[in-house]
Amino acid sequence: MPYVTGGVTADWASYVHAFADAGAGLVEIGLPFSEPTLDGATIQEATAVALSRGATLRGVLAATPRCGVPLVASTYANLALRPGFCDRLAEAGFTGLIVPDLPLEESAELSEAARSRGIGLALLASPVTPDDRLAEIGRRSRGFVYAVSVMGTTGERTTLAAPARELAARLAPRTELPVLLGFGISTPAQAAAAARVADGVVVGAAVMRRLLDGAGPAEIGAYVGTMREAMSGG
Amino acid sequence: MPYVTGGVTADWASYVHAFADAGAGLVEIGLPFSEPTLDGATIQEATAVALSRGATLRGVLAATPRCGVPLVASTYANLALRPGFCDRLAEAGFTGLIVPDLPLEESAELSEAARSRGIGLALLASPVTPDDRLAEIGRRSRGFVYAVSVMGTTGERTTLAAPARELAARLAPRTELPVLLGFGISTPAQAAAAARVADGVVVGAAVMRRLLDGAGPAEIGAYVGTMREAMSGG
Amino acid sequence: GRFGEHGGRYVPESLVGACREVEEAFREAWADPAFRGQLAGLLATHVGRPTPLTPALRLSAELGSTLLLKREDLAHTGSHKINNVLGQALLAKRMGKTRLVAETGAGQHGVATATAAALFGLGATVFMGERDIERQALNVFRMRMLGAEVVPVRTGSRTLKDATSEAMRHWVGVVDEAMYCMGSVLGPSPYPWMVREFQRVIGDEARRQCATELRAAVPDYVVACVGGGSNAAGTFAGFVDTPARLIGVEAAGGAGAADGTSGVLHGTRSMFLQDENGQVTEAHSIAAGLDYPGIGPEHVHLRDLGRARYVTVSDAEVIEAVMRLARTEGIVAALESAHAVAWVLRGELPAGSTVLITLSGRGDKDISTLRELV
Amino acid sequence: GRFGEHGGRYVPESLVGACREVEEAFREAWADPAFRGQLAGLLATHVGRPTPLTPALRLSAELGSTLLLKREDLAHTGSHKINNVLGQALLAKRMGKTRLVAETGAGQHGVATATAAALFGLGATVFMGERDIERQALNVFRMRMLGAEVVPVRTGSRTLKDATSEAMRHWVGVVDEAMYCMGSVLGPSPYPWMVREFQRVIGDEARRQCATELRAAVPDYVVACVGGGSNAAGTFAGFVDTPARLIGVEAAGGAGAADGTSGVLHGTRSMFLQDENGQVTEAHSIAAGLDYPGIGPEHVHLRDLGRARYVTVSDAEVIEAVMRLARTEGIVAALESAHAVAWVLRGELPAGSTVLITLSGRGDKDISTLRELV
Repeated sequence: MPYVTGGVTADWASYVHAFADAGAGLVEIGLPFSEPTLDGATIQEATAVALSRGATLRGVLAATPRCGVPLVASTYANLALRPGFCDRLAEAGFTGLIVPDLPLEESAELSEAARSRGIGLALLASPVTPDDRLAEIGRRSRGFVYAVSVMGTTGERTTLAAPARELAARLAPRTELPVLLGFGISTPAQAAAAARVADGVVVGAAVMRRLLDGAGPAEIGAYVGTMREAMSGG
Repeated sequence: MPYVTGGVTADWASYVHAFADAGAGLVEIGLPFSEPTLDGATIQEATAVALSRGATLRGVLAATPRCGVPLVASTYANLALRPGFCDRLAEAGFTGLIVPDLPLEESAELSEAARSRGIGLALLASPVTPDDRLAEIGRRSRGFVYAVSVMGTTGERTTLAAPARELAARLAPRTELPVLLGFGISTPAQAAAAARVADGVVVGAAVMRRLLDGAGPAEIGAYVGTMREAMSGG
Repeated sequence: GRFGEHGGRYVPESLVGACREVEEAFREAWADPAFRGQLAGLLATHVGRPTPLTPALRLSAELGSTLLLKREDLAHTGSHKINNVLGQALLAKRMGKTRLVAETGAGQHGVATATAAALFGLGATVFMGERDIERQALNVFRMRMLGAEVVPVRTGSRTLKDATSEAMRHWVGVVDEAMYCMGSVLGPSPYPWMVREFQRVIGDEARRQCATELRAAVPDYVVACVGGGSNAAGTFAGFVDTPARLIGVEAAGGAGAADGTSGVLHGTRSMFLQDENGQVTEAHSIAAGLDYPGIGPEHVHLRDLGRARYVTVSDAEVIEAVMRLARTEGIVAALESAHAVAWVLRGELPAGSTVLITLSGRGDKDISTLRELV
Repeated sequence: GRFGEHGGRYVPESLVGACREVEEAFREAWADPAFRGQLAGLLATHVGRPTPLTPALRLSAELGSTLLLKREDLAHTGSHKINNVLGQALLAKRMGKTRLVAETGAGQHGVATATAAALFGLGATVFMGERDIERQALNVFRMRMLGAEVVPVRTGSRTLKDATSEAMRHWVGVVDEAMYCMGSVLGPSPYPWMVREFQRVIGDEARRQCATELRAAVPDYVVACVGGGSNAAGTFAGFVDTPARLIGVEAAGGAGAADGTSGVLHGTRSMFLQDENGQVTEAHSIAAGLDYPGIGPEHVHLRDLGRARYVTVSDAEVIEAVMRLARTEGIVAALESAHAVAWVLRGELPAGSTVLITLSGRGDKDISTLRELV
């Protein structure tokens, strides 16, 4: 699942199409929030760029393309809990939602509101989540479970850490949903390693780093394609 | 009694001669001390000039001229209470001494030491000194009584204040010594007024102001002469 | 962990366990007389508690009221912040943690954290916005003197809210050895109520002191400034069960209660300054300590219940209040604390009122700011 | 008014009456339980007394001794100066005076004087050397905030000793309405012993606190820094009748006891730094409050009697002491106070010694100095 921050460039929607063309099974679109508490430097920067370009929730949703691939929105609780949020998300064609600062205990209301609009609120699991809680997350999550591979923020890392493999291994038997591994995955080798333990990977910072450095949709589509290939080959 | 700060110029001794020539009955020579706590701006400045020229107690005493007029030294307790001070003063030909920060209670020892070297320690009286204390000062003073005409520091003032006249009037019946009025006397009119109530005046800041402004011995001698004349005429 | 519909624990899954661990440890410690005794001992011997209740005689005479000042400005390190920080540091020690992680704005909480860390031999990592670092270079040096590591934060507005975000990010990576040391009644549960409990020593002492000082035992008004609102929360805790009217005074430019809307930030649901799109906006106050775009969730609850009232005063009123208190009582209050004084000086109180004002800190840190402005 | 052959009242005749008036008023007031009660009340409600006695646990462990810190740094305005100033201001009020006249060096005594004047509704005129005014602009502003008039002194070295001279000159002209408010155990009688009496609250409190803290009730060593020596005089007063060894620590560059010779300055006979011609020389210390070329006459007497010992430490030792105390105990002491700590850190004390150290003030004022040096 490649990620793009909504509104980061004028042609950000083209990246969504490029992801779809490169064979992404899901596309994650970040709805920028001024306080990206859980993001690392790259996505913080992308968020700041988008906001300084005047990105708003309304504007990003209006510009969200339909590309044939399921769209997953990711944002923070402050935006996700605003009245009417799920209505607007559904109108824009999203079917999934990730809210990283909304843990299990705080998620019930939003999960229900989302479900009633046909949107699945995916919950996150972390390496320090105990088994019983993992099971509860596995049960209450919708669409997939987002497995946070490291204790830290989003951002590129050189190898796939052992905790990621362990978490994926603990999660698999405790949920019927696909498990997506995220945080820190940027190389084909990591993607391949991840694909051996999980059902998919989230590639966020690695995409955004390239995008911020000037890579266009085609170039990034090619990168996503390489990652996909590494996973299939794995 | 005109005043000069010892060491204030290379030719400071010439001023002593000029005073004598102008008919001064006594000459006061200031022995510079780094903390002239009771002096106003003019004599502070003169003191600073003298010290910066390297004036020392030893040096000033060595350069003190004999001019036929009795010499009165004035300085602060820190110098006057140093061992051997009165010996050196006597050697230099002084017969009088004023120490403005040495009040009645602290004066006995120095007064005795001075007396044994033929030097009279003159005590000071102030407008706020009560009558009985004035009498004690009048008894214990030697040479003369120095009546401080104002509550304040040395320095020029425009008129002779009422407290000065009152103090002189209270002092006269309480001492057998001459009363010299000091602090703030600078004009012939003031001198004349002072002469009506006291036996003499001290002219310090007014002399030193002129000296610091560049007046030579002759010019200052003339000024002292004018003051003397005003007193005699009064 | 809820105050009505506010509060809660809006943290990433990675921090849920850590917050729970803090909560359990705090519940257990707070019920343990040994822990409370140890903390009370430290507050007495190290901080100088109880802080006095000073009758502001000349100002009272001018206003025709009875003003009592709770003197947190006399606490070690210069404000009430130390009460809470010592509590959290002692808890960290009890939990076997070896480091404290904290955010700081003007540096007061950072200095307090560094102080507590030094006292207990703990490490301290303090996150501080780059702009605040420039403005408060002396506090940065002070923290380093005390052995703390000060980490500049270069994101966002490079001030307190960004430092808080960065500190929370950092905590995720070091939860095993580090305890987050929150500076106000903000953040995920248990912080808002744990911090209030650590600060209630202000209110509890003041309650006892008022009982001997006032005929009615309880003042008519209890007034405290509110940024996040920890000194107010601590003060109010001592009087919430009395008839005293509780007044929280916010900065006109940083008034979470007056101008904020419901939202979620830094782990808690509360009132925050935000634009119509839900983006958090910057607070602006002459008092750096009130320069946070939100307010503690319990304050929102007290307001919703009608138990406390929240008002605002302008920077100009605050400067006037600092100067007037200095001239009449010989006390240079922190600009933050002067907000409480400023509201009382408005003269809206009925004649003869008895008023407790918490002076949360001293104004030494603000002298150069005032010098430029007055 | 004598301490052996030191002390006395070396003032112009114009001030003899004023000094006597102060002495008589003080004797009478000090014997009046109402006055003492009023002062004690103010010290409790306004200053935050008693100040705590803090066991310096980590530093004690490092040194193998028991160090107890008397925390004058927690007193209102940040140092012990306020104890004395409140006493003198209350006395001035009782005498019907309407103004205070004071000298100040770094500004601590000036701020304390301005504070007390504000509290009592008295005017305050504070003389300060022009060089000190430049170096301590914030304290100048603070005094003015508190309503005091600050008069620049442009004579001599334009520092404390010149400010003192100028303040005494000024007093001569305003003795009727003004009381001289002396900042240390210096000046003409009754100041050295009156100031000591106003400061003995430090020693008296510490004595009681040591009695509950130490098995032997009294520490082996009582250590305090000495400039003029008021905090030391106040501390020693509580222990002079015990077996405790009294140690006054001077700045190597401003050591009246170590390097001075007998002389008379600012109304008192004591030990002063002076050259071979009897001209007073300037003191040099990193701690502005120790930058006076003399020492209180009672200290000379205590030394002559063998009851107290006076030692010196270097600026470098002082900086090291400030940093070490900050890192081990979370206390940033004033550079003045750190002299006392520095001497203890030399490690010359027998293992297991019990040591009372008076921390005369807090180091906030010194942070920018330290920042430049460290």
